[in-house]
Amino acid sequence: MSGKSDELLLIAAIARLITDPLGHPVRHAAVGAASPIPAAACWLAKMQGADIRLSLLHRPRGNPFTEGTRELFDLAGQGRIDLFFLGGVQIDGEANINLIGTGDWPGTAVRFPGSFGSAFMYLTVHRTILFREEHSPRVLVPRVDHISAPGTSPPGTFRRGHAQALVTGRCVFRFDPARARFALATLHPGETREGVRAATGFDYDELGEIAVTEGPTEAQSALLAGPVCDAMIETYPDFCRRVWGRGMKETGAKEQAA
Amino acid sequence: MSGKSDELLLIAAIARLITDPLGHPVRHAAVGAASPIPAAACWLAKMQGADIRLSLLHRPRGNPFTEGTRELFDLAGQGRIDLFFLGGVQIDGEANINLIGTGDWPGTAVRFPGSFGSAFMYLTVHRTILFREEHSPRVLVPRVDHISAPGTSPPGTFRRGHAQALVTGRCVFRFDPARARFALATLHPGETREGVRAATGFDYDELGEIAVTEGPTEAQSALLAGPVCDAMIETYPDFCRRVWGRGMKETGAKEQAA
Amino acid sequence: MDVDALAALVPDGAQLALVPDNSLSPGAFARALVRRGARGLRLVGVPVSGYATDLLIGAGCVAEIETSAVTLGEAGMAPRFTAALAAGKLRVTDATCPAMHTRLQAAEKGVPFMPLRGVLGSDLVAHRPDWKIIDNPYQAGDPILLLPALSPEFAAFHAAMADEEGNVWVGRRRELATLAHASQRSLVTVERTVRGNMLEDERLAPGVIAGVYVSATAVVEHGAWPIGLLDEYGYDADHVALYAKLARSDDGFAEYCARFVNAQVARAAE
Amino acid sequence: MDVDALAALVPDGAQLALVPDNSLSPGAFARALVRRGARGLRLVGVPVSGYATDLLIGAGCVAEIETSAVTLGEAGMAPRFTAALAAGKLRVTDATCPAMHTRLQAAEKGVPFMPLRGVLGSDLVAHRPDWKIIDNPYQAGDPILLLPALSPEFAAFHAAMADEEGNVWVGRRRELATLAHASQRSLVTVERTVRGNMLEDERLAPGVIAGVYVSATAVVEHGAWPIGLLDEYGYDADHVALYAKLARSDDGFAEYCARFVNAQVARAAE
Repeated sequence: MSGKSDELLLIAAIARLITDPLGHPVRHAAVGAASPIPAAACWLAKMQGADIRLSLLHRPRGNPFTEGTRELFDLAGQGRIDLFFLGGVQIDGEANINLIGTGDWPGTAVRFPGSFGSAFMYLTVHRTILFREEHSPRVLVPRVDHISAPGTSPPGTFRRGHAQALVTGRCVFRFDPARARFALATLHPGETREGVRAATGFDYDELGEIAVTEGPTEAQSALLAGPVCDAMIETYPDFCRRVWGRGMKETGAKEQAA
Repeated sequence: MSGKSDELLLIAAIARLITDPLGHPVRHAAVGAASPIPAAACWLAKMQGADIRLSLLHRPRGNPFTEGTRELFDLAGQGRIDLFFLGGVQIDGEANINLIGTGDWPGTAVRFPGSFGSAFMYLTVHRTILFREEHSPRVLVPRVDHISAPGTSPPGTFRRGHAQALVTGRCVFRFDPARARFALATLHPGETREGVRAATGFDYDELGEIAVTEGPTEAQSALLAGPVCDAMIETYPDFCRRVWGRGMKETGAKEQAA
Repeated sequence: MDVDALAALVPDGAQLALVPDNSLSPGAFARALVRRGARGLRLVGVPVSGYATDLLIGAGCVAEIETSAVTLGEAGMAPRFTAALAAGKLRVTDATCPAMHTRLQAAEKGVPFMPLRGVLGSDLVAHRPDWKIIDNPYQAGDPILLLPALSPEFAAFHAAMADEEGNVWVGRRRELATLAHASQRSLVTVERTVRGNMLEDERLAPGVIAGVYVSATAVVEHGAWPIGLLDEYGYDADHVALYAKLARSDDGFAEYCARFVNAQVARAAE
Repeated sequence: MDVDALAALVPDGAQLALVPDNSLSPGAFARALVRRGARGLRLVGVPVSGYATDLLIGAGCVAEIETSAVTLGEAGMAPRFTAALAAGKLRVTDATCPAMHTRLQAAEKGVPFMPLRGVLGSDLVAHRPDWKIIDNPYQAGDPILLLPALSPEFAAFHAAMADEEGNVWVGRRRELATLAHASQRSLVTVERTVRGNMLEDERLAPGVIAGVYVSATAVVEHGAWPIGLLDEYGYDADHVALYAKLARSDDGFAEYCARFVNAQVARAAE
């Protein structure tokens, strides 16, 4: 799936997970770099009235921290970050994530940037939403080649939270940490149970009827195109232009380059 | 002893210890609150040309730190503080110091303010000069009632430095950490070996001839009354007025009080 | 919210961290706690404390204190602290300054303990069952002190400014950021409020403690007094000397409270 | 001192800590290191690194790196890092961001180790013999990670200002203070110099790193470029995208160096 309607669907699906009243309440959500869809989902939840503090790690100016990412990690260590987003080069059926690479350590087949703060945040934050648009057997694997951050931890290991869900370009999976297992929650429009099963390298549950992932309501669409886009345009100019046709690319103050 | 000539003598004596080429070189000296004599000695050494960075902990404005005393302690932890000054309600012959009080813990007979950072600084700073004007058997005791900070440490215990000397109103003692014992170094003008022995509660060595503590030279006196006083007047207005007859008492910007 | 409302947020028996007299100590807030008649407070000096602590002890607000010292600086000993201890009315747990900082830093990072060099050989260790000595796991035969994290129930200090987002500006006093990060609730008096969001201003941001760490603020002009506030007003040494003199006796302390703490007078003064 | 003289202070084989592309990374300094032909550098990403690191790796300056990631952000993967690793020309020691911060904080405090929550169960632990798991001395049955202190031989970053006392102003980027505190030598390029002592100015002081931690400075206008500098100039996304495109091949990387790194061109650009 690709295109702007898909992105809006993903934003709406994630916003719904954020405001899900069954989980740990989200008072403070942090969003890493290069994550415009999760950021938009957080803004949407906030613009809908949820009392959420948003910390966008890589705002070029006016970011909320005075000690850089150390402050984010300290906040998480204190238990003050309720929600974080993680992706993965590979994600397996036990919600382990791999940001290192494939092949032998440290990624001799394909090397990716590295683990960032995942090994810490996944255990110290109250809720994590896993997000990876590519939904294919090479991403969603039976077992990750390397565990950057574990999906579950043995009893006695300090851990505040787990994956709440995994959102992909095809569906939403819920995660049950007690069973270390995903269950299909909703299928994005046009997707089938069989198609998702075929595209997923790990086993998971399908319990009863599977609903279709709902896109944004009319009110949500208006919020997204208006105040959400306004809030995001400085940090994610390319995204805002592509999805809402708004904004100019920030070029930086230095003109002599290239 | 009391009076301004005595204070100038003590300043000169401490400045001489600071610039003593035999010890760990002093590049960075820190001086705590309410210590105008050690501060003046550091300024004097600096004004005489020693390459010393001075950190005055309690300058009301423009102090050197942005993380308060934590930064001082971290500097010491890093090994970046070469010289510090400590006093003591009691000081014993093994250079243990007591800032807690006398009688049972935590000072049921006479209670003093507390240990401050002494327990840390005495072990992490390269050199400590002990300074206590009162030289009497009640201060210089055979064994302190409580050890705020130990004069020596057993082998294997992390420790960078020890007391270099103990300066009192009557004399200068040098300290030998290997033997955990003081030796009389110089007698202030007018003091005798016997008088000091009688006023000292702990045993110590007297090795050979004991010189008289030298007061400031003419050049030092000029530096003290001029640039040293200029540098100190904001932090220690009372002291500067008393010793050099300079400066007005800082009263604070709030007038409505009292 | 005024300073008395802010002080009302601290229940009897609460643990309250206070700062030294050179680090934006909240004088007006301490007087408001005395006015409200707080009882049983468990104070924490970070790493030491002074005027505010001695005043609270003198007014009978304090059951116990953990600190590296209580001092009035140039004005000398803290007389009500000393008197309460001698009278057996105050439980004191002694520490050393960097240990207090370290305990807060452990809480700031969300770890159960942190190590600290030095201190071994001090009698402090023997009186602190919560301090542990272990063998350095990185070097056998190297004993090192561990200190448990401390997350005070409340912290209070005085800042120069608050903005519309609940951020406060403490300038170079960045150690207060660690205190706010470590504490469960931070109550901050401020000299004034400003418009907007100070974290959006790159010149102000370095001295800001973000609103996420601030539970409540109250505007009190000269709220640090008799303590100083950066370059805005100086430490009022005359007043602290007067306090030190009066507080030597019960009667003198009562006179001090009547003149400087009781509601009417304090209103006029603050 | 100019930036090339500053780069000359880093000997071949030195350990050099670099910062992320959103944290005053020293672009001009990295290009000067390439010009001087540095070899065998042991880089440390605090906690990750980007353009400067990829450039140094591409130019053959780097033997090994410890980092939590190497990334060009929106411009994608770091192509020379990936290529060098695939070619077996670079030794990589993987970490996780808060572990890098923690190792520096341990060095800042002068302790041999610090604990960190989380991380247990990550394969990182198995590949880090210098990371130890112990049983929490404060709670049996609670395993916790210990990390050894790291005191980099050199750190480099770009600040907005230096003053006559050798202090530098990094604004809200206070994490650089920890880096400077922890490092043995800090080399700082600055946009400009100012008169006086910034630590005497209560408005500037909170964003200052004191000269005691700064070994040397050099003035380079636009010294962060293509990285941004607070509110003074933005991150040059177009240029980093151009770098990412050219650096996909050896020839393209050589072209990039010829256009943007070699002495003459660099002079004009900087």
